[in-house]
Amino acid sequence: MSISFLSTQLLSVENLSVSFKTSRGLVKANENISFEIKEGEIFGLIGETGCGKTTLGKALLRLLSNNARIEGRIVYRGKNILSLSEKEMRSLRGKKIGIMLQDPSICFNPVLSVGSQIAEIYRYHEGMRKKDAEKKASEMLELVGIDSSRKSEYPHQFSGGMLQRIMIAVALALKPRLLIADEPTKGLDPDMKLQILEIITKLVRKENSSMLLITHDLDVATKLTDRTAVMYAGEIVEIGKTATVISDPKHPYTFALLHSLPEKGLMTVLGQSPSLISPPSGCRYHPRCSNQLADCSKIHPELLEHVDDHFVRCLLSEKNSKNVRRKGSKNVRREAQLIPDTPSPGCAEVGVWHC
Amino acid sequence: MALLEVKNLKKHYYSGLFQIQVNKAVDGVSFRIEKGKTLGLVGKSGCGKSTLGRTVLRLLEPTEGSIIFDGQDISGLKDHSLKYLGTRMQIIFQNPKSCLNPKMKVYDIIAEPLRLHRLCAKDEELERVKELIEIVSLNEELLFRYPKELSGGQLQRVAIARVLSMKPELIVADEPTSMLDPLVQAQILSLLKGLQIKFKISFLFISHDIKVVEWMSDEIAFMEKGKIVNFKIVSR
Amino acid sequence: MIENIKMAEKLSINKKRLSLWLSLWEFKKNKLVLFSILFIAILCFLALFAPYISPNDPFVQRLDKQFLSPCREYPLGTDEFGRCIFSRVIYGTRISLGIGILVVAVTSIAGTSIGLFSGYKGGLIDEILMRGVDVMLAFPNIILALMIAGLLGPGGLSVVLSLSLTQWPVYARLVRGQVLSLKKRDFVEAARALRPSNFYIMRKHILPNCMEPVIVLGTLEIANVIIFASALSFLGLGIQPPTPEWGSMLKSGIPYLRTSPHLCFIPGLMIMLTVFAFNFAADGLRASLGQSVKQEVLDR
Amino acid sequence: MKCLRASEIKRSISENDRKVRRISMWKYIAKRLAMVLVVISGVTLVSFVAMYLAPGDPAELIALERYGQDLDASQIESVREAEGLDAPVYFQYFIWLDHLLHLDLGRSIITSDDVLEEILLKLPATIELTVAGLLISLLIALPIGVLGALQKNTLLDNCCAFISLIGISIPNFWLGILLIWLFSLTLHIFPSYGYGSLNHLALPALTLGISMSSITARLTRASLMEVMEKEYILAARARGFDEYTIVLRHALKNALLPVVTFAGMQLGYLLGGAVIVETIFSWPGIGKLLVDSIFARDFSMVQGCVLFIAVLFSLSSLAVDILYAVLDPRIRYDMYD
Amino acid sequence: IGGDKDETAKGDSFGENSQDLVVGISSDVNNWYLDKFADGDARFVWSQVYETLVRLDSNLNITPGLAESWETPDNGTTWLFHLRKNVTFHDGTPFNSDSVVFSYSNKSYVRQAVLKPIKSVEAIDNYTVKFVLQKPMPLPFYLTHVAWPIMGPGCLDKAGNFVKPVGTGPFKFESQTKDQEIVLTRNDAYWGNKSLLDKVIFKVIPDPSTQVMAFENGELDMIIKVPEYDVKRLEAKKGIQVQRKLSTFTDFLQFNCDKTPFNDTKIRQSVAYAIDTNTLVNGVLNGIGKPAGGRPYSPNMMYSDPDLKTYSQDLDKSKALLKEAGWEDSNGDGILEKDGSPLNCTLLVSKGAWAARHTLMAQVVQEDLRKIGMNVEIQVLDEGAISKLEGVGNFGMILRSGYFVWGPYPKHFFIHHSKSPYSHYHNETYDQLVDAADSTIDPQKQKEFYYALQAFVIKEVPAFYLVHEEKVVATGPSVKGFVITAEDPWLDLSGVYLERK
Ligand SMILES: Nc1ncnc2c1ncn2[C@@H]1O[C@H](COP(=O)(O)OP(=O)(O)OP(=O)(O)O)[C@@H](O)[C@H]1O
Ligand SMILES: Nc1ncnc2c1ncn2[C@@H]1O[C@H](COP(=O)(O)OP(=O)(O)OP(=O)(O)O)[C@@H](O)[C@H]1O
Ligand SMILES: [Mg+2]
Ligand SMILES: [Mg+2]
Repeated sequence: MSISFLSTQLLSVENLSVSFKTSRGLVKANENISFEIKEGEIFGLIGETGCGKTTLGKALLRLLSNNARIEGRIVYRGKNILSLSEKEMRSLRGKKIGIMLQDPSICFNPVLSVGSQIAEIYRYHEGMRKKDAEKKASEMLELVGIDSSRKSEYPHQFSGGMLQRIMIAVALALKPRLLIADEPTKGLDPDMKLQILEIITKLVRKENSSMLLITHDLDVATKLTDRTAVMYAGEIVEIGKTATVISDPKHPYTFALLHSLPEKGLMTVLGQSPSLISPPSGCRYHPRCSNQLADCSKIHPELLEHVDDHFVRCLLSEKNSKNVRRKGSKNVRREAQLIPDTPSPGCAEVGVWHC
Repeated sequence: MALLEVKNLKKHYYSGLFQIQVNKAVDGVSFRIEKGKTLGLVGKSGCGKSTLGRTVLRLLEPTEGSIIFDGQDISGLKDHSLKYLGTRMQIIFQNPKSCLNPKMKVYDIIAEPLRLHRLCAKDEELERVKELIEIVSLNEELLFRYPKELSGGQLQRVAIARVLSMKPELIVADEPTSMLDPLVQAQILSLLKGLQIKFKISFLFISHDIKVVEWMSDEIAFMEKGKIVNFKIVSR
Repeated sequence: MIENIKMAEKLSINKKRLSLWLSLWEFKKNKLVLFSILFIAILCFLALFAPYISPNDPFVQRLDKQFLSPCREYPLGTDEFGRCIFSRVIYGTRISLGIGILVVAVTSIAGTSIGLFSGYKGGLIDEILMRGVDVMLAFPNIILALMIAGLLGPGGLSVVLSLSLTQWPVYARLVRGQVLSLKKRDFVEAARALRPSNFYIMRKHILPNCMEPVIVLGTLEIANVIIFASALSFLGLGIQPPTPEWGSMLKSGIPYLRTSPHLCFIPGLMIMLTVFAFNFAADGLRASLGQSVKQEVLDR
Repeated sequence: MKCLRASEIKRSISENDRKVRRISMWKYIAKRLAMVLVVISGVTLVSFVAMYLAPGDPAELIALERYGQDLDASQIESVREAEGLDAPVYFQYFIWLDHLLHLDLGRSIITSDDVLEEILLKLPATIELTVAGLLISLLIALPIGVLGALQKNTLLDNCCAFISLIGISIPNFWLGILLIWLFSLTLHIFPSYGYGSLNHLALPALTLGISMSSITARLTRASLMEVMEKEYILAARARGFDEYTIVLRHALKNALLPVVTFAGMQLGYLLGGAVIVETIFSWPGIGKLLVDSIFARDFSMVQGCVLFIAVLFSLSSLAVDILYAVLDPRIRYDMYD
Repeated sequence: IGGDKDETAKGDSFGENSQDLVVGISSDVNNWYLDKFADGDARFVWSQVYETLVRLDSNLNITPGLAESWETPDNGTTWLFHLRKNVTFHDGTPFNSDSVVFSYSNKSYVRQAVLKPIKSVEAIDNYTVKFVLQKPMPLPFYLTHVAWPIMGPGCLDKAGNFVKPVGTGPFKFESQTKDQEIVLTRNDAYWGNKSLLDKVIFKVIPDPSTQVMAFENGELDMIIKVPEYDVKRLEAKKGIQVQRKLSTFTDFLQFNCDKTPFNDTKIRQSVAYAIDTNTLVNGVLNGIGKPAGGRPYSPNMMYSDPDLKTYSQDLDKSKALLKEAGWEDSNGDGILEKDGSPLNCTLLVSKGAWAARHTLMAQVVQEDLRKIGMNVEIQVLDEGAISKLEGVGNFGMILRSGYFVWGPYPKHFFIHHSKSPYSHYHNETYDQLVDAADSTIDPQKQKEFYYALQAFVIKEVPAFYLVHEEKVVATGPSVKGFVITAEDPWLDLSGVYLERK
């Protein structure tokens, strides 16, 4: 897929940290996350179970449970989402940013028909009359390949794949600028997986919207995304153009992840994913890393630019690489230049990022 | 001679008020597994893979057909005469979270077969368990934890250790890695492979991921709607 | 168990975990639950040492000292026969707790066994037993107990019998439900692959996993049984006067409600507090065992 | 293109699905009905056995009733023969069942009134009481429960939870007496006994309603809280709806479903509670009839009352189950499997 | 609120100055016909609707009722009653000797159970009836009982089934709601003084304390059996009138003289010495009633011996008697034993509201007997259940009041007769005395017999008599002109009227 439309940035996340207060301690689900999504871009987020992907996705819309604490900034078109009022937030959710939550079978209200759950969105947000809203809902269903005659059926009457598609219809009902899709293909058989992804990308590309695709399926990430971030234990360890990250992973974890597949030789990495309550000191991956240095257990590496637009959080690559740039510092600089609410397609900064 | 030979095995589920609705979950399946070899079993969800696995182990009563294990037809044996099979054929499940008794500590889980079948003296038990936990490369520290305090990969290792304690000849592995992350999957798969070589265990390896099966097996059976439609020898 | 701990020590593992006691220990976070457990402990203490604690003989009548208000000699005053209400209330603890614990012990053991057996066996036996349970539960809570107590005639034994006969199905149903879902779990299948006896599986793998709700239900049932028993006594079908039972004390106080309401208030308050303590304890247990209140309500 | 084809295949599958659902709905109802019939026949058996085990020779009792005080053995024997009381037990049971099917519950041993007639005479009072109790309990419970769930873990919620736990712990006989003491003896607002006007209904219905409301409130709270934790509420929030819409449209209906089921069970509580409340307030209903008959050792009346109440209860739970099946689209038909 | 209250009690149709009296009773009228004994509080209602041939005045003297006069030509075997003329039943049919014959026909309960010695009842002419008996008997006393009054033949339909109550009394039956209320209206054709009331409404409230509450709340105008413990308080209340009068009833402990331990006279005597009837009355009964100390007859009863030597509490004597009888506390638990079995017994008490005080008295008795080492278990049962246990002799003691009491006439001793199924007491001397007393009508001789019987009862104690009951009626502020009568079954409402504010 081409990256030709990429231009202005739509959303940028700056030093985002999320922690959950639990009885066992503070779960630091996200720490110091920084990345940005540009208009029309499909951004992938990969990582193993429990590394904080869903948390990040929900944090973008402030949908986390009460025990969560969010720090940092999430800037959507110049507005910091974290400082918006509830009311402003509501006008953002669904309308500007849509989200597909992880498990479609529990994300629909079981006692309302799917049609009415879609129509409801139009009635609530656009004040449509019942009839119009329902017509609109039927259209949406058809768009995702579900026969509109089934709109009066209830969620439990649909299979997982169909629900996933209905979820797409819901999330895209108001044509949001950004779609957050949390593991849209989990638990589906390969056929269905393809269908779903096809529909999503088609619709997203058609509207020239952006998408944050959360997945742990490397295949999917490879095929669909423009840029990818790899997460490990609450941190982003590598971020860059998908093609580069996949073909030339700089972080040992990314490398292991890519080579753990049977067809790639089933490389094994020892050890468990670390606890988020008390993560390992230094580099979080160091206990499992095969080529660790002496400093790895002491120094916590920063996310540094390795080559163009390819950031890695690893001491090894820090050493090997010459033109190292810190990601955080850049953000600070750009923040001052942002003009609120005005999308600026020709912003010079972007050029720096994506030439 | 093959360790396990299955001939025309059928397993039908009957349901409904008068038990007349039939679900032919396994409908005439034949295959054989040599000692120390792996037969992979792939197929879509609901095609009867798990049912086949369990029937082979005689955890389910076969409707028809014969299961010849080490030269003896076990398809018609009564429950009590199956007892000797307890140590010889075993099963590993898909979901590591549900296959261990949440009320037992890891130590007891692993030691249970030893005690039940009196496989070792009481005072050797601890040694044996430690040995086993080392084989699956887990820390001894985990022995006195409850399953809910372990991660999925660790749990699956515990399950494997438990099964190994009996030194089985045949293990039915029912999608042992489908719930796990790629990294952990790789760990478990290579562990299984290593064990197979070390202990000469035969596997019936069930999965719906053809790539995984290809990596694991010597031969692959493709299943569709209760029947095996194709065999494929894996060349390496 | 001890063996294990020893081994754990050998392995230099400090973390010893005793699941239930540990979760009981978590109560200390919740002061009210702690308080209710303290209250139950006090009640048990009162029941055990009633003769030493009570200032007066609960049976001795002083017809010249009727309806006294609380005073030094009679901390809670006297009743219509000049008996010491405080002493009677303390002795009443024995009866209420005794009946509660006895009935719950009997019914929980019987009900659990039946539920376990029925759920594990399945088939026709299960069907028959469960229809029996349905039939028992088709009688609204106290009605069948009333009928049985009526047939047996008043008295302590008939209270215990009638409540035991009517309360076991609750456990049976609860346990059976648990067993049915446990039976499908992989670890039971895994245990079956070891080919032990059915009894072994039931004892070792199924029973321990359905104990938690049974313990919660049991605590709750103590509360229920205490209410039912005192209701039977209140209606005149349970413990008979002059035995100091709270329900019957309450009943015999009604005629004096206008002039000496404490005759009614005190035993009623005792019932309420006791029942409250058990309900609260059950709540705490449930919370620390991670069950939902909804389940409890539906279990009742 | 590809996805459309696949969806067509899926569609035909789900057509089938729908049919299955419709059939299984009826199947479910039929199954429940059959079950209730089984339960009811079990109930009759229990009642019969209880009566059979009751002390006293039924033949003698009937003879006493027929011939008066001075009986001789031959009179008793003739009654025994005429009434079939010399037949084997199971035979007697079938005779009795036959009578039951003809709505003949026999006659009172003491007053020789027709048992069913007597019960039907008392039924309106009991219904009046229980319906009023149910209404009061819902009126108290729903707001408290909803408030508690929405203000989760605030002081207000804790207070509500505490009060409703106390409410569960109050024995209703004590509550009744407290209410009499307060409203009747001290404040002189409501009469303490009797039947007829709304004023008379007030205290008994309050007693029943208050003691019932705590459980309902707890259930409502727990249920709504559980629903509010559900992913679909989060999903609704993600669609940008406000809390008001979310609670009213998305949460409440789900939360109230178990409350509805419970309403069926509540009838059991209400009927059980009615026994005590009716006794305290001299309310001329079935509960009081039952207690009076127990004391009069009028076992045929006791049997009649208990049987009637149990059957009423079974039928009402059937009705509730069916209602539930209609209300909840995802009803689990295998609920009793 | 006050106005509201009145309305709730009396319904909306009641005007300011209505003459509708609301009376609380504790049990409903379950039958209105002579075929069964109208037990419980039915007698209060019956006495408004039905009348007897002979009546008692408020001091228990025999006075004419529907019979103007009577005579016995042969010392008690034949009795002639001359009936009152110009009396009509409520349905308009005239009262005459046929209706008397109708009422005492063979089918009626009274003929079968109580008036067995009656050979025949004949109408001599329209207003004269002749009763022929098997043995001499003071028949007029028997006929005072309101449970066997004169009923009009209109009670029955042609097939002989009961339709409605038809009597001659001052009130007519209007309606009945089962277990709730009975409404009577004034009989304007009454032969005597017509009532000043329009209606009498009997409200059925089984529980005595509920009755008192209702009365105090103004829901009732009159309660007939005020519980002893409420009397003082009601007396002190403004506007409320409480009238008390010694009745003919005596509460007693009836022993089962057939079974251990009470088959031993010494045990019965020791019980008599153990119980303090004075404290019983002054303690739990609030001073209502007279301590009997074993005296079987209430002082206002005929032939009651004023000089009878009664018991007073003497625990030493009581214990000595027990010791003599061989009961001793051998294991130190406070309960006596003999031959290894402890001194246990049951005490049956009626649950009925008829005598709420009995449950209280029973507990005092129980406690008194505990002091001498006797373990008493109280069983509160319905009257019917008690009768059954009594019949088969499955009891130790029964606490009850007034059996076979007809006004002042001392028929009561019959219950210890060996033919009767009550005390299970067998003593030939006693039987002979009772029979003899029952078949004389010579007052002097009767007196001798009854005096002897009283002394006998004191000595042998087939039952221990506790308290002579006092009848207590409370009337509300608006009730005027009510005068209490001694005879219990009668509720005399003549002269009563209401003045509502
Ligand atoms: N509400 C919460 N309270 C406490 N901890 C939480 C909460 N939500 C998530 N966590 C914890 O935060 C960590 C990250 O969870 P998250 O759901 O974001 O992982 P994930 O990467 O989406 O995993 P998966 O691939 O399984 O969906 C986990 O360790 C989880 O236990
Ligand atoms: N206990 C049972 N009773 C009735 N039918 C059953 C039972 N267990 C399984 N089946 C049915 O048998 C068929 C085969 O099920 P099975 O679990 O063997 O499939 P599977 O290939 O293992 O699927 P998956 O990949 O989802 O595990 C299915 O249609 C299933 O519904
Ligand atoms: Mg996730
Ligand atoms: Mg399977």
